[in-house]
Amino acid sequence: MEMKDAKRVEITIEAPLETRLTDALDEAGVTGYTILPVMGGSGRSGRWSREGQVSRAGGMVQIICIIRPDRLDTLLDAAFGVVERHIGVVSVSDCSVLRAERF
Amino acid sequence: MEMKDAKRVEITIEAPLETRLTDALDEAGVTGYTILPVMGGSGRSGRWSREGQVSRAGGMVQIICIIRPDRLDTLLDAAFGVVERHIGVVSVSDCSVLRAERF
Amino acid sequence: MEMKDAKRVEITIEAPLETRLTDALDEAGVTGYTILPVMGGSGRSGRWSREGQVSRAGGMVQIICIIRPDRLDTLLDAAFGVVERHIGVVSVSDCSVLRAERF
Amino acid sequence: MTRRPGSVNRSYWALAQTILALAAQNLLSPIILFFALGLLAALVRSDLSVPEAAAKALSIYLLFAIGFKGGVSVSDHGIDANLLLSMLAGLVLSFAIPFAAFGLLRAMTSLSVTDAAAVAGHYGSISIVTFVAATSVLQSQGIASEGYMVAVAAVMEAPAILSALWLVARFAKPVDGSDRGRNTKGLWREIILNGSIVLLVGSFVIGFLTGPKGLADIESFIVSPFKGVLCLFLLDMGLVAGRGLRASAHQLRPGLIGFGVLMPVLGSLAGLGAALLIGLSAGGTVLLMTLSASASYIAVPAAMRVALPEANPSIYLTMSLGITFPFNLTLGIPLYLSIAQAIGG
Amino acid sequence: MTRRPGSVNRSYWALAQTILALAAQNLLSPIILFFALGLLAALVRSDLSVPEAAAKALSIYLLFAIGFKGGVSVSDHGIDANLLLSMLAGLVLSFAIPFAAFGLLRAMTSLSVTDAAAVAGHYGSISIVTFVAATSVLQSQGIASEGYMVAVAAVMEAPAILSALWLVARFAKPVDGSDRGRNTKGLWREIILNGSIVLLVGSFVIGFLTGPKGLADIESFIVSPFKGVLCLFLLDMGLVAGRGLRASAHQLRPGLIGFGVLMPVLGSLAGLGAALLIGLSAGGTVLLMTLSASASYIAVPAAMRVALPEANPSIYLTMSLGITFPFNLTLGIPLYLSIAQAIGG
Amino acid sequence: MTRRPGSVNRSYWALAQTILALAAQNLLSPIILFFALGLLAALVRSDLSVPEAAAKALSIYLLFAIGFKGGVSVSDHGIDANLLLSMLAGLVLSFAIPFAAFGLLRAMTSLSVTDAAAVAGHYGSISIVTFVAATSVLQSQGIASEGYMVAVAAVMEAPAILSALWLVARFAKPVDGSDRGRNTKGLWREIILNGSIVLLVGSFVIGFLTGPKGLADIESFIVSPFKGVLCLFLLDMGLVAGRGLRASAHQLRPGLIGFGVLMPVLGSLAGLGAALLIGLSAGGTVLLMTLSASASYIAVPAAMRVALPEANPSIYLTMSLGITFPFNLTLGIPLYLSIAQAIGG
Ligand SMILES: Nc1ncnc2c1ncn2[C@@H]1O[C@H](COP(=O)(O)O)[C@@H](O)[C@H]1O
Ligand SMILES: Nc1ncnc2c1ncn2[C@@H]1O[C@H](COP(=O)(O)O)[C@@H](O)[C@H]1O
Ligand SMILES: Nc1ncnc2c1ncn2[C@@H]1O[C@H](COP(=O)(O)O)[C@@H](O)[C@H]1O
Ligand code: NA
Ligand code: NA
Ligand code: NA
Repeated sequence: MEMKDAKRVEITIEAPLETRLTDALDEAGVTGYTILPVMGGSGRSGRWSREGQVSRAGGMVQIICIIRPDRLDTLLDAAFGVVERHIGVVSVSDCSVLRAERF
Repeated sequence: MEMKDAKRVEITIEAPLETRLTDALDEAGVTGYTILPVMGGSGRSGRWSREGQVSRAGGMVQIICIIRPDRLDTLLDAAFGVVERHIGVVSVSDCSVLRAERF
Repeated sequence: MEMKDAKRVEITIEAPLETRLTDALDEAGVTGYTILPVMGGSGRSGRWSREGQVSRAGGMVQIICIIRPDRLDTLLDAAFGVVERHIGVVSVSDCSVLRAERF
Repeated sequence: MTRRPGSVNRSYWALAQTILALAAQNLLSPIILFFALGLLAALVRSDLSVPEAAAKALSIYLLFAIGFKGGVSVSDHGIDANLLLSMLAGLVLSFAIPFAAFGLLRAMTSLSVTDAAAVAGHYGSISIVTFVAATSVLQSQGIASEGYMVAVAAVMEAPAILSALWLVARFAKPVDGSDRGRNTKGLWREIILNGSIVLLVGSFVIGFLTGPKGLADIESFIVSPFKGVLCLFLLDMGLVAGRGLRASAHQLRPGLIGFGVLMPVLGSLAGLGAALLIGLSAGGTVLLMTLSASASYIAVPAAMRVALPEANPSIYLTMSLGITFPFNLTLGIPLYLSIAQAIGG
Repeated sequence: MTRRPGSVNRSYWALAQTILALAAQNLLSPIILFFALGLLAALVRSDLSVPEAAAKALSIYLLFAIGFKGGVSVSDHGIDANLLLSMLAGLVLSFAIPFAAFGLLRAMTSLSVTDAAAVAGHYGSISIVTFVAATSVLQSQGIASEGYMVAVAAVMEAPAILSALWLVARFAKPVDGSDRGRNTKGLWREIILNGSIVLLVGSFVIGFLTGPKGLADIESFIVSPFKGVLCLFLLDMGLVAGRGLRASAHQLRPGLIGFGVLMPVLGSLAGLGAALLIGLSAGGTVLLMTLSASASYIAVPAAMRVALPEANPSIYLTMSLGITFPFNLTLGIPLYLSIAQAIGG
Repeated sequence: MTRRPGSVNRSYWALAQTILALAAQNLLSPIILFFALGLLAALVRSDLSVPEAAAKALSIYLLFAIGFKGGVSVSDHGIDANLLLSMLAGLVLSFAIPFAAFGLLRAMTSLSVTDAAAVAGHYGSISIVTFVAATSVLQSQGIASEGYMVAVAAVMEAPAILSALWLVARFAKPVDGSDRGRNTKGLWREIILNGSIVLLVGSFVIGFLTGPKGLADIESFIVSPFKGVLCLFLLDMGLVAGRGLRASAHQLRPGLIGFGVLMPVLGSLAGLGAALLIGLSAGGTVLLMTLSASASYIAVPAAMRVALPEANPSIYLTMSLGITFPFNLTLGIPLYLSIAQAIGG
């Protein structure tokens, strides 16, 4: 099975910013990502859980983005513009992908 | 804490194929995996979101599989048979696991 | 973009133990984590799916924790105390994080 | 008695007026207005949305209620000699309509064989919400219909899928040699035991077994709040249709739009023919026309993703949900009702 | 008056006939039929499913409605002198039944001490849906019962867990020395403040405080649609039970199946004894029998996962949900009703 | 006629008595008791919870029902000359109240400019559930009100956000030079097309268009079960408020608590003034007072997270949901009703 190196970026971000982030990614030419629901968590702003929210004001989502290593910086710049002043976490790890021609 | 090297395979696949994929994994002797719901995403076939679906026709799930490195090829072969003609992403990364005797 | 090395710990654990695990993490001084819902899975105790549960007795959640490498052992010790006699999986991988001052 | 041309024109005119009056009345029903609200909200990109679990719960409610009431009505009026005939008609229509649709699509649009076959399959199958909307129009007009039409709806869900696959096997050029073995292992089991069909048929059977006494037990759950729930459901359908339209508007060539409006009318005429052959009541005729006119957006898309992954889902979903569903809901049903009444009268 | 053997036989015969007639009638109620539909759908591997959030919402509705109505009924009829006695009886039954169950399991099956204790704990606790089904049978037979039986149900949820843990501590050999400190920190708080108990008791208290006037306010939400909602809930229970049975069928040795049917009957007799001692009404007797006969599948499994993780969850869930729940629902409740009436008459 | 001081005292006393009697009656309504149950359950850390999807479905139901009924009532009574005036009043109140709130916060608490502005924005906007609770109190007292107050509620949702942003722009010192460009691109579109507003206004318009005939169609869905659904919704609100209080109790300095109780009363007086100017009915006056008194916990927090991320969400959510919401629900509404009646009488 032929595999190719890639980067896996995982961004945990407040739900009200989801569209802003995905729009920023699209603009930067990053059109592949997957959004996972988040049930709860904890951070410097304390613990929270999705079932304890009236609104989704405090809810979060996780956006996973597999990308060619040479495009990583573009992605991070775009993401950082949105995440900067907001709570949230951005982590990057190495991975390899099947069907590399798609990335 | 004793840890052992392993591979983490992350497969994002269309929901109607979930059972086919897990059956294929089972057949290949891969019996450990975790299935995460996916809220939405974007790829070559455009953006989609779970709340914009009547049916789950276009919905996706993410299957995470931690496996011994020497079993990786078996897994990828089994997965590729199902994913091949379908939309979806397969990525692999290195990890290490606690309680290695279970894998 | 300045990044810093970190560890990404992924713990898949039975839902009734979620609070015990997060309490143990808090006690160990690990206050940053994200909880993802799990839809189903398979392991030594068989296949299960969230929609096939009356109670959440058998449901699982996934806890993701990004942490400074030097704090990994503290985290694993705390987690292991809870996970030990229970079903569940703990895996660790390398990653790097933006805004490292937050970790 | 001979009719002069003028009188024919006048009667066409009267028919058109009836249709328009019916359509206007229909368009002002809460059901349609909530669909329109959803559509609009999605088109202006409001973040209004119905949670997936709630939408699924609503559709479980609809299938449960409509199946049960159908079963009770059959147990009440006795099994009609026409029951089997109607189910047979549904089977034939579901098998046959995709062929007409495929021909039309190849003529009117530039879709590939695979995409055309996939779209065609959707039009042979049915939309249960369109069916429900039609029963609700019949009800408000005081027109009775055969209770077993629900069972006919269930019968029509799946056969069209087979026709679509046959069309591909017959007309599509193999992309690469080894690719011919389609991923249809277990597909038939999945389609026939698909949740919607099982719930609809199961509720129908339970309604039949428990009869009016069973209905009395759960009437205030499945009868009185029904229309209100339907409003919420159509709000969600509007949202989904609108989002689909927004995302796929660029694929909507005039040919496709034309097909999405023409095909249901042709389908309804096929249904009309079958209904006349069997001798259904006016209400039953409208329902069979509506079933034939409607296009699937649940069972068939899921089956297509498995069996025909190379077909583009945004084409068939947009056609079925974005064009044909709103057309049937707003203009189609009043049209079919007027035709049935004109013929029946 | 002395009875000749023949007359005894004849009266047994009459009792059997009553039970069968009741069971037949029960089996044709929509509630049971929807359970059967769910079971069947799961067994043939249909993808029919009720979203988790919807199933949870249904159970919130049931607890809310049943608790509130119980409270209103107590406020209506006044606090019975028997209230406290019945709660005490419930407490004792919940503590005691696991011991009988444990003995029986060790005799009839080859389960380990830990697994046997875990299963036993389930049978001391209760299933609120079985309770609801029994009240609905009573209602359709026009038999009154004490409103506070809801409170007794709440009391019986938890004590059995303690018995199960005690059985393990007493009979299980320590696997390894350090392992003895069970993970029970905070467990009691969790069990007693578990969502189901809080909602049931809270709604009961609110129903009691607001009385018939409060009921009038929300009657058309919690009374009239109740049975219909129950049908949907049992459809889901059938699906879950069926999936459980399919996944764990290989573990169902005859001994386990026998236990799953015998134990509820024994439990019901214990409940009968207590009811006779206290002097409950016929309806209350049936409900206490049903509570004693039923097995938990919500509170106890969750507690066992925390406190007895080495016990195999698929055994206790399959026993409770796959065997005993359907047994009680279909044959058990009519049986307990017949017995209560035979004794009471 | 001159009044002696004693008589004034006596009439104050009578007013206080009325308020207390109303409050007591209000406190024993199922709605309030279920809120209290949720609050209590959260405070004792029960795991009782309403699934997110179910909570969202409940709020869709409320907006749908309240909007539709408002629209029907306007279509029934005709468009009042006061409609536009009331909407204008709502607009002005929503813009103005944050300034008063900001001043008060800076005087009473040590919140930063940004936090104070964010909190102030919440008090200019409204809580639809508080509004619903007030209509339900009016109803049980047999007091009529203007149907279009629903539209006024919709108008008051958003303007306060603008005031909050203006306050920050005016009074906050730039943290770092480049930081001034707020993330407000597309924010206005989002706020105005936010799901709650679209659904509320849309349902209002549909209710208006279909009138009493439309209402008759869906009455048994949106009228009779309404109060019961409201109980469940308030149970969930109680749970959420309680969890918020538990998590953020340490931030609740006396000044903040005082503000959370004082501000709604001041707001209600502003609403009273506006209502008297326009000449609203007693019921309409109570509703405008309640709207002015209530604080947002849906639309505004979401907007603040986008536009003022440096403001601490746990402060504004706790104030709005943990202090002001319960205050209005329990004591506020009876107080506003008594005042309106004392002035009106
Ligand atoms: N170290 C971490 N690992 C994983 N998730 C985190 C971490 N820190 C924060 N998060 C997530 O980000 C959210 C906001 O974090 P914070 O801004 O620190 O309050 C938390 O609720 C978590 O869901
Ligand atoms: N680069 C990527 N990173 C993460 N997820 C992706 C990526 N590309 C595609 N996906 C996921 O796979 C789905 C289908 O992708 P595609 O086949 O490219 O349309 C998308 O909707 C995403 O959920
Ligand atoms: N190798 C694996 N990779 C990913 N998830 C796993 C793996 N093994 C077990 N799991 C998850 O952990 C749960 C319990 O596993 P087990 O204790 O082996 O039954 C499963 O249901 C899966 O969700
Ligand atoms: Na059709
Ligand atoms: Na029991
Ligand atoms: Na306000």
